[in-house]
Amino acid sequence: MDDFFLGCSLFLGGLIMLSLYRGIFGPTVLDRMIGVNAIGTKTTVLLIFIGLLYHRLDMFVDIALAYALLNFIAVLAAARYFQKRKGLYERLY
Amino acid sequence: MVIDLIVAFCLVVGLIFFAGGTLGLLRFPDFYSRLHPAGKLDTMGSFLVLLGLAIHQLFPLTLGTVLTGLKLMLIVVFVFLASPTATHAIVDAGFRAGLEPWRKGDPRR
Amino acid sequence: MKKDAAQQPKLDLSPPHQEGKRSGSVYGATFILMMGVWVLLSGKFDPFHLALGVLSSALVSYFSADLLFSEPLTGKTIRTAFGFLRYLPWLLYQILLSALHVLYLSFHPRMMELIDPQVLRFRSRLKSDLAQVTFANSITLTPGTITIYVNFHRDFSVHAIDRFSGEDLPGEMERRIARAFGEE
Amino acid sequence: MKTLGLIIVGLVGAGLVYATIDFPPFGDPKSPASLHVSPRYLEKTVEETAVPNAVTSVLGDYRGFDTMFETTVIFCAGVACFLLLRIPRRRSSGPRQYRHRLTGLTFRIKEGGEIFLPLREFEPVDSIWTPHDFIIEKVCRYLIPFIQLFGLYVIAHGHHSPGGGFQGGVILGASIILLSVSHNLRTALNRMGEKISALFSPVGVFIFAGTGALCLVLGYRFLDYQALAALLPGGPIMARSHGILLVEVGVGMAVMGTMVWIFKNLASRGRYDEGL
Repeated sequence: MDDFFLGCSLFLGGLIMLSLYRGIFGPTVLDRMIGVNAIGTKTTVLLIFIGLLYHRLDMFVDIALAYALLNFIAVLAAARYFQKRKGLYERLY
Repeated sequence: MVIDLIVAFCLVVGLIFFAGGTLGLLRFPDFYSRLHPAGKLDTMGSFLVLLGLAIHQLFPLTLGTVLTGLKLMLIVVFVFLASPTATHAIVDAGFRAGLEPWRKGDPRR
Repeated sequence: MKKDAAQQPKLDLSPPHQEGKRSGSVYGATFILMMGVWVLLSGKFDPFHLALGVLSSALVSYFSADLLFSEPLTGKTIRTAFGFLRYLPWLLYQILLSALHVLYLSFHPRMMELIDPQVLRFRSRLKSDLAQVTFANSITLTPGTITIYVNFHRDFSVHAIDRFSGEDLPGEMERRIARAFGEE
Repeated sequence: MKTLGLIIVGLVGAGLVYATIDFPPFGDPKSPASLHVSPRYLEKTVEETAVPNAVTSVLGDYRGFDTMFETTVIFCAGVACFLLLRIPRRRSSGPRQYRHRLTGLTFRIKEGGEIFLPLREFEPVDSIWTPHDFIIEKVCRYLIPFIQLFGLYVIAHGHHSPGGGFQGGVILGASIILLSVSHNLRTALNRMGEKISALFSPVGVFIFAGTGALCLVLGYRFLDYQALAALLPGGPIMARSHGILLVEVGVGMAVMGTMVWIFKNLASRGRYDEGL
């Protein structure tokens, strides 16, 4: 079963590399933010995989929880930073 | 080994969701449509993968493994609360920055 | 803020940060909830760690109980919690269905011809803030639709990826949330 | 002046790089640290301090001086940020806006102007309009208590799982920053004001140093927690374990206070009136 988990985590790592494309080359800043958020979600799961492979799951669960939390706060703060102008809202209402 | 089959099924389906999310993130034409696969398919994928892992580590059944499984479910609950909020914050920022939504027939951005 | 000063003899001049009415039930409920989460997180049941848990829960409920419950607890709060729990399985099922739809879209070779993004607008009839937040987050959690903005008049703007994803909004989901929050 | 600074920085940097050449290679099993110190810490940790996590016991007990001065460095960073950025409130700092809370009318006060009506009926309004988003606001309200509980858990369980004062303090500080990001700066200031956040960091350092000094008073060396056995139950070994916990609480307080302090100074450009 451990080999299967190793394969899964390698696959997940590959997906993170692919998401990094959007994080680096995304045409706008907000595209980069989507890429970073997607990487954060995948990293949370990857940390659990690492914990299973090292047989220290009880430790890595805490790390994953803290990582998910700080990722959420970082994305929220970064998104708030751009909310200064009115943008398209006049056209909506 | 019915349990192993269930775990493997959960993991494979979850990873397919993750792969779909990443592929959509790369392929979709604009900012708003990229958010659909990236934010939501990842949530579903992490739910399935973490559920599978929680079932896997439940054996041997002791108090410690039950608590670890519940903690994994706590991560899932957190992701289900936080992910739509983060998506909403990003889409709101995009709307305020004045990005036009892509319509059929436009060039991809 | 459509408050007419003449019609309100008693002016509410409490500072804006004290939104929550601090009552004993609020502190008690927060303390019990926090203690439960602590036991789940800690996993150690010796007296020393439990005492630390009591101390931490008391600190948190002193510092931010009014963030969790903004008004005193009544029977309605508990009924709402149970209604919300009944609503969750249906929501999970819906998320799974539409996740499969978006998965199909993102793997489809001619994806660009299938998607047709559009911004939908509708007015919700949900009254309380919490119900509206639940509705907005449920819409965002369902793949294919994202809540862009909810304004003061409860107008929702939703970005949908194609015609199929957005066709049954508000519909069934709003009805179920209204039932869960007792707003039938 | 700028060139002089550049030259000094360059010289110091070159000196540091030159000094690193003398280091043993990374991961060298024959380096002095791996030969003498590390095996002793790894073998004796459990029997000497009753802490299963060797990292915590090294940080809190064996290398207590290091950690104490790290905490002091964090405190100094907070003080430096404060001294550089904080602008003391002057009576007229540009035009201000107030909203009458009962009628909803907004007044604009010119520079140097005064408000003559009872001030508590008015609330200040940000001059840069930040949108009110009640979805983010509501969700964060429900998340913040749980985040704070998790931060306290990380501090309290540094002995058994990864964590300790630094990590838990960061999570606690992040919860206040989340409050400020999701509502506005004024809400966060009402909940944890400038004075409290500025008080937390020196008090944290004081708890750390005070624990050490208490050992000194009880007749042992500085930061030798065995001395606490006279005050706490459980013998000298458990006293070391409890001493580490006390010190971690101090570190957590210092890190939390300093994070919030620096954030508020940066977000409001030192004015403490509006911001992110």
